[in-house]
Amino acid sequence: MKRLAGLPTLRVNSARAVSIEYDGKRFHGVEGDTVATLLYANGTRIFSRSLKYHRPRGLYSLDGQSSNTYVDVDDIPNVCAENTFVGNGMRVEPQNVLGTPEHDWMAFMDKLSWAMPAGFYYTIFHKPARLWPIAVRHIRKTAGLGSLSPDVELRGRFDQIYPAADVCIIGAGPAGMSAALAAAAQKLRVILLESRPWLGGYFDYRTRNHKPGMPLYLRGRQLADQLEQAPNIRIFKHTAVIGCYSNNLITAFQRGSEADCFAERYVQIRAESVVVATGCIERPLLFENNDRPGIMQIGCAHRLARTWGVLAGEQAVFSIGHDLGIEAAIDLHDLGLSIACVADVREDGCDPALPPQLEARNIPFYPGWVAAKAHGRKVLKKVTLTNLSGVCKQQFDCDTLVASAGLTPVTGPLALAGARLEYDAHTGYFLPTGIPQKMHAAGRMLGLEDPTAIELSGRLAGLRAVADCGMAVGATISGVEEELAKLPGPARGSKFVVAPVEGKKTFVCFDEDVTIQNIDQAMRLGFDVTELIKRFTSAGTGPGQGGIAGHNLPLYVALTHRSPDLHPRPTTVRPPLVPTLLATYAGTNHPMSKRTPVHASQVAAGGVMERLQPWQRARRFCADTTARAEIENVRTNVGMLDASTLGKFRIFGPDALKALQRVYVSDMARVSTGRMYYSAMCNEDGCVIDDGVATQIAENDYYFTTSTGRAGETSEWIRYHTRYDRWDFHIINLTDAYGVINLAGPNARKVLEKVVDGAVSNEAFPFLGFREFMVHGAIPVRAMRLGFVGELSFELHVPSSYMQSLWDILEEAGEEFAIWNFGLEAQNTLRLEKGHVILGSESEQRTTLHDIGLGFFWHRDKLEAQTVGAVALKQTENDTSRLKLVGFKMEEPAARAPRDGSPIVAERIRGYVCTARYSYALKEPVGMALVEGYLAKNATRLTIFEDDCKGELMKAKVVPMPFYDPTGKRMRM
Amino acid sequence: MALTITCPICGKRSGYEFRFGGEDKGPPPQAAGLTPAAWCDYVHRNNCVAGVQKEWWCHRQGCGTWFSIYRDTTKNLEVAGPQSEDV
Amino acid sequence: MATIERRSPVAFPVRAVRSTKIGHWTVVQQYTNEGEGPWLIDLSHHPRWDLQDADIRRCKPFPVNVPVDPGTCTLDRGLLVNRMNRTQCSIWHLLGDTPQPPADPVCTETTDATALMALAGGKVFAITEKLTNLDLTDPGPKPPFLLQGPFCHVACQLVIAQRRDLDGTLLLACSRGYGQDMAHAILQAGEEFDLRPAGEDQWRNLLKQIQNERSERF
Amino acid sequence: MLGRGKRLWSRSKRLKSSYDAVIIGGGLHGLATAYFLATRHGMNHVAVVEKRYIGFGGAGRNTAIVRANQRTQENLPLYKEALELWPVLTQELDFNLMFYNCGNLNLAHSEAALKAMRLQVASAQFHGIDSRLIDPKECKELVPALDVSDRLRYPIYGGMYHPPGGIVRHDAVVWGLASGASQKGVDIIQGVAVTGIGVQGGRITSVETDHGTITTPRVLNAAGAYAAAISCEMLGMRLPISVLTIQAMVTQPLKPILHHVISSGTYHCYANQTLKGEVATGAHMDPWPNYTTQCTAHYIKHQAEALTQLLPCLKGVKFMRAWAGLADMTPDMAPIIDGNDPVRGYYLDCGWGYFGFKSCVVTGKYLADFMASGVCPQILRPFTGRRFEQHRLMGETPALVHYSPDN
Repeated sequence: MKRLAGLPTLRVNSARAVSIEYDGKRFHGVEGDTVATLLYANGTRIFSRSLKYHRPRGLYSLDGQSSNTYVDVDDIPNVCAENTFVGNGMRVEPQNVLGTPEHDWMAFMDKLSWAMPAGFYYTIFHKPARLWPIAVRHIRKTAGLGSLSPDVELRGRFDQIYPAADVCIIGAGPAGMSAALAAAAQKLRVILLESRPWLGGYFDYRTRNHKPGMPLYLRGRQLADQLEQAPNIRIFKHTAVIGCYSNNLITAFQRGSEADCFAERYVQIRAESVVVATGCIERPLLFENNDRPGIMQIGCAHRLARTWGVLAGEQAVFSIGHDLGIEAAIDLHDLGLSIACVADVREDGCDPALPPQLEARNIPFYPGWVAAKAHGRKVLKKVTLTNLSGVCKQQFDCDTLVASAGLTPVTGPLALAGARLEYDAHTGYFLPTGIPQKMHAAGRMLGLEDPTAIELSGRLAGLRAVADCGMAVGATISGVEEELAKLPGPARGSKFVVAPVEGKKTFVCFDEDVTIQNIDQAMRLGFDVTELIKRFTSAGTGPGQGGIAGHNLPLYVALTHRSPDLHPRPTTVRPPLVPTLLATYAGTNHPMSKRTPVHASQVAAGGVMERLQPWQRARRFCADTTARAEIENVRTNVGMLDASTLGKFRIFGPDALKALQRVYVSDMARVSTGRMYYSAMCNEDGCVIDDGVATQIAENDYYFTTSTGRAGETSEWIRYHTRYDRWDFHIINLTDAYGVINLAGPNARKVLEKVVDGAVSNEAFPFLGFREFMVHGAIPVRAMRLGFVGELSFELHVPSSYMQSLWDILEEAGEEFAIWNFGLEAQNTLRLEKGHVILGSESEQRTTLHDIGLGFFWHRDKLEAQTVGAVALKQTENDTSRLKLVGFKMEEPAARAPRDGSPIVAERIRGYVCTARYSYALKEPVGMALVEGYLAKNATRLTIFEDDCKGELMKAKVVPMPFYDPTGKRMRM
Repeated sequence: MALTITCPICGKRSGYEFRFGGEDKGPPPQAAGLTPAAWCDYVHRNNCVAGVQKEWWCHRQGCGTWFSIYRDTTKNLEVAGPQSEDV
Repeated sequence: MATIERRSPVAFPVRAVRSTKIGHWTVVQQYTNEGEGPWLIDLSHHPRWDLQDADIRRCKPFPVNVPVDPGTCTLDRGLLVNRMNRTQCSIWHLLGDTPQPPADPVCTETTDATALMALAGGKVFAITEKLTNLDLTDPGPKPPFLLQGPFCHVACQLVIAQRRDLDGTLLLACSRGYGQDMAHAILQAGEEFDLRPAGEDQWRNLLKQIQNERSERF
Repeated sequence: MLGRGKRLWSRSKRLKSSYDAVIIGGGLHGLATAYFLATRHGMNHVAVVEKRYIGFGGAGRNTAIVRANQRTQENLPLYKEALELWPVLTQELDFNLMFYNCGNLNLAHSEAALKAMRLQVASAQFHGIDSRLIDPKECKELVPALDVSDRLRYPIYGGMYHPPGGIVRHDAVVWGLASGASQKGVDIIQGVAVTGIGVQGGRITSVETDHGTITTPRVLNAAGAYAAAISCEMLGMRLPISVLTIQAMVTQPLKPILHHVISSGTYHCYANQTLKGEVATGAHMDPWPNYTTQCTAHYIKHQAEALTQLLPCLKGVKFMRAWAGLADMTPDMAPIIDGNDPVRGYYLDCGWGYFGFKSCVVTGKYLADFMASGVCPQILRPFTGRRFEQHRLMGETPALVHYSPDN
């Protein structure tokens, strides 16, 4: 097809050719083509088949308001051909067809539409019951548009940006551009978002005069130039607004050009004030077969010619309801399109200057006429026009029907932000009311049509946004308001018209193949709320969302009701306003995890790492998943564990002790210098949430530890539970400041004494002692003698930057004993043998301190401390029906250990196994379980129901804990 | 919806920087003689106000301060209150 | 024999040209191909403290003043003091020497609690806007000022030390454990602006600039 | 044929002056209870009073997932029966509820999560419910789009596969139950708001509405997210509930790619493909109470981050629509079902959080028993609201509770 050349409005570069592969054939176009314009220029009329009836569908709006032109591009389905620029080498395929869009074997579905009334799927396939599981498989296959391969990878880089702004303007048409210039003049930070790749909006393609000698497109470019020169305006072109939230949070995404280093990027802006100048889209005309390829909206036909240099067809009929239609007819005629006639649904009210221009070109003009039926099996052949009463009819041959009922404002951003939409009889628009504070609407969306008034309304909104930012522009605002009042206000819109139709295929929603007959059916069944009709018929729930159905559905429903108290109510607008790739939302999605100071050496030592909340930790270092060698090394020799993730805190100040008394169940007044003190924290339900050790560093100055999971929340927790007290204390989270090495095993002392400057004998540094040492005279170490794994062990807290050196020094010192790493799995078994609990493992949400047998830590006498959880601990202390923690061994020592999490049953579930492992030290399995109180007595049999056990229960018996070294002499040696 | 919360230290920020700390129910009742029902009432039960309520928030991703604000739960917007406190 | 070394949580994937020893730290003075900026500089070896007191303005562990309002900072003799809230400051020593740690118990040494990095040069704030929704270019507060909030999802202290449009110097402190991933995320975000790791030499120059700028202003 | 059919439910907004029972809330639980009162107990002098329109709340906003792999034995039998009821009810109502029995796959991303699943799986098996642990390879076989490599931030350690679960068309359940109840004489009154509840001598006497007073000896508060506020305002009964906003979204329709419901606690994400081909996915909640049903920019982004980690091919798919509903959360993630305590004739069915859909018909069935007889059926007894003061949290969530009941 020949391209129109030399038009000043063109946005393509005819000098540079591009090509794509479509359906296996190569097609050529020019730089600046979208997939849709390139294919259209090459003669493609049927782009796809519809979802339900497989009706042929073609180019309709050029703005992606329906799935009509959805194609598969480079294995990515559901790509809208209308707003996807051609890249060289693109491979485009049609989708949702069995065959080709031209010859689709599923086309017979269109003949079956009588069998598919609204909601038909609720009434069939369920009788007999066995039919449904078979039917469902076929339904799934026929549903859906494009298909996606499970291993397809989307190419390109996806990024995000959070630019800061004072004023954010949505839409760079004449109103938006004027608003931006007004705000920028006050030195504010302005952001302008425009969905098209260029500025200008609906000025951009029109040659009608703005002022004598100044066509609209030139005026648009003039404004654009001013904007590009303003230093404090950031312009985001090709950027679709997708969300608009309270407190002026705007989200959008920008498509990258070849010069950008992103394919698409997510844009999120929090602005002080927002101007919405999104203009209008056209509302579809309702008539029989209004979806036939060859039928398109005014802007589609006009922009196709003016922006891309493609004439829509050879012979066109216009059935329009707005002056833009007449203007387009005149312009397209002059560009070479033969026009059979122009029908205008309005009987009067068009610009009187326009009909004479039609007459001058011998184009018949039919005011008060409208398209009633489109003919042609696949593509348009002719059109029946009728007057509004349906009495007179006339047919016209054509290959193009420009059909448009009028305009409807793009109110999505305002509605998402909380504005209500009210029907306005004058404009025929759903106009926003109750617009949130610091948000303004401007331009054509208010019904303005005079170009000067549109620009001025933009300027006014821009100034109001300036005022929102606290600048005194009141006088200027009044001046502009007066000026605007003198210009023409909102124009009268065309009536809502449904052409007199005898047939059944008048589509309210293209994506879901919903006809006005379906709406009638739904209403007869009792669905009388537009929102419910939408759900029942699925009108407006397809890829274009409310774009096609949004205006006509509520008006049709109101019209059918003919009830005077019923206002047309549009359905709820939902984000995203434009379908948005998950890749774009996800952006770079940086993985952020925490590493301990010896992370690299743990990995180098063969550590199998796993995520533990934000941290990465080593689970084990040997291939054997039970970590036997690591366990035995600790029991018989000496091992080192990286325990740096433990929470570590300093708390000091006059009221520090009071704060500790509030959150710890024990009497923290007993915490002294040189010794470690173990205690636990409960929540208000008396359930254990944390345990750790504390020591006193100086007067009113304490150092304490928490479990890894609680490190991030402990400061908050203490402050929360003292929030009404106004106590004077200070907390510092030192979790990351110190690395922790647990040096454990009978040879631990022999290793440590080689490197520290102080005495580490049992007498000088006894169990539960706290000492500060220097290693090699340089590394300060806080050492604690604790016994979590049940052997002689030292927990060494060392400034994180020294941690790797200390680790290396200990490894070197331990070389003679073959010192070795151990990981979390080994630690888990070691502590299990000692009957030491890990919270979250031996406890659940509802487990109290009493339940895990640690009730004795609770000091009930410190009433004045108002310890968190004390009330609940008192109320539950004698409750024998609760789950209790017990130790168990298998009745047959040769049996294997039950798997963690297995329930304990006796008629019903009575508890579950928390942790169970084979104990290499005891040569039999041991475990801990939470069981109902009556099972907690020593020697009671526990029957364990493992998953997939096929009725074979495992038998265990309750035994006292600890299993290993019950007197604790090994950790005290 | 995009909640903002005004931290007394850091100013207006995205709501996601904060932790919600519950309806403001005042200091806990004295433990002595507290019935299970009265205890439960303080700890678990809420007014679930559809309207303005006073509540605690912590600027956990920022300065760490606990403070109270008033918020309209039907609009999810912070509103001006008689006074707010911080600790 | 194992040597005694202090290590930063941040390691850059480039070769060092020149390094010096400061205490037990090995500080890279210069990396290969540092470019013209923007730069990412690891300052984790610079000593830092936390200062907390109910009456914080009376505290003088160093001969510098505590800034009055939360969110404000003072930079005096290489010590940057950041007022965090009513009772707390962070203190960052930005010169190349090792000062005597204060004996005052209201101070806690926190050098190893955080990773500290400087992001400096052209288009710095074009990089940061890819990683945080905090408004670092708010024309209201005058540098240096402190913002506490999420940066790449992680709670950070951000000090805007100097700023001219999108250019400037930003200091960023996050939990030490996040240091490596944070550096990686920043370098990745800065790729399109030719962000490169730089050494302590570059930092010295920048600090001089910042201090000069401030003395001009006062 | 439906296309020419009669109204599914009565049009009337006119209230009678008295009813045997008034149900507040035209959601799933209210409609189901009304249906069973009428069909199983012959109590058809019942009004369902709905402020907006039926299915406005959680009933129309959930992502339609059904399953019976709860954690505790108090919940398991209830959800098991619920699953079995879908096909039965489809026949009984003569309305296709479109139960798509695709099975649910819940992913574990740590040893701890696997252990938690073991308890769930074994408990389910003990109750005769099909559920089993599978390894990453088997996960991949079920869901070829799944990334089971260690590139994942939280690699997949295994999964809990629960074949009897799936999805049900949620709107169909609303309309089917409304139609079924209406046919039996239940009045479904839309657009009428309850403004008060009358109590005399410790007994329910009436319900006040903005369209007049109804005398009744029985009231069921099944107002979903508004149940707690109604209870507090109209009867002074505070409940251990926090009302949070929960969001969901769908992608554009695709040919079948996900053949199971998949979910991941670690990624706060679940996804399934509807019969229309959309991938429906849900998120985490905004962790503060509010009654708005607005979406947030924060969570749609979060959801995309999570989904594209688990199912990388979905990067090339577009989100088309997001929406939000309200979840009435209790501290132990289990509902509150109560009656005659402390007010005779006052029944409460709330606190379902995000489990209200799965359970609606079975709860309605037993609640109807309860309301007709005045005696609480054994199966509902554990759900008493008194359990919180008795320190008997249900244990439906293994996680430790936070300091504020709202987290």
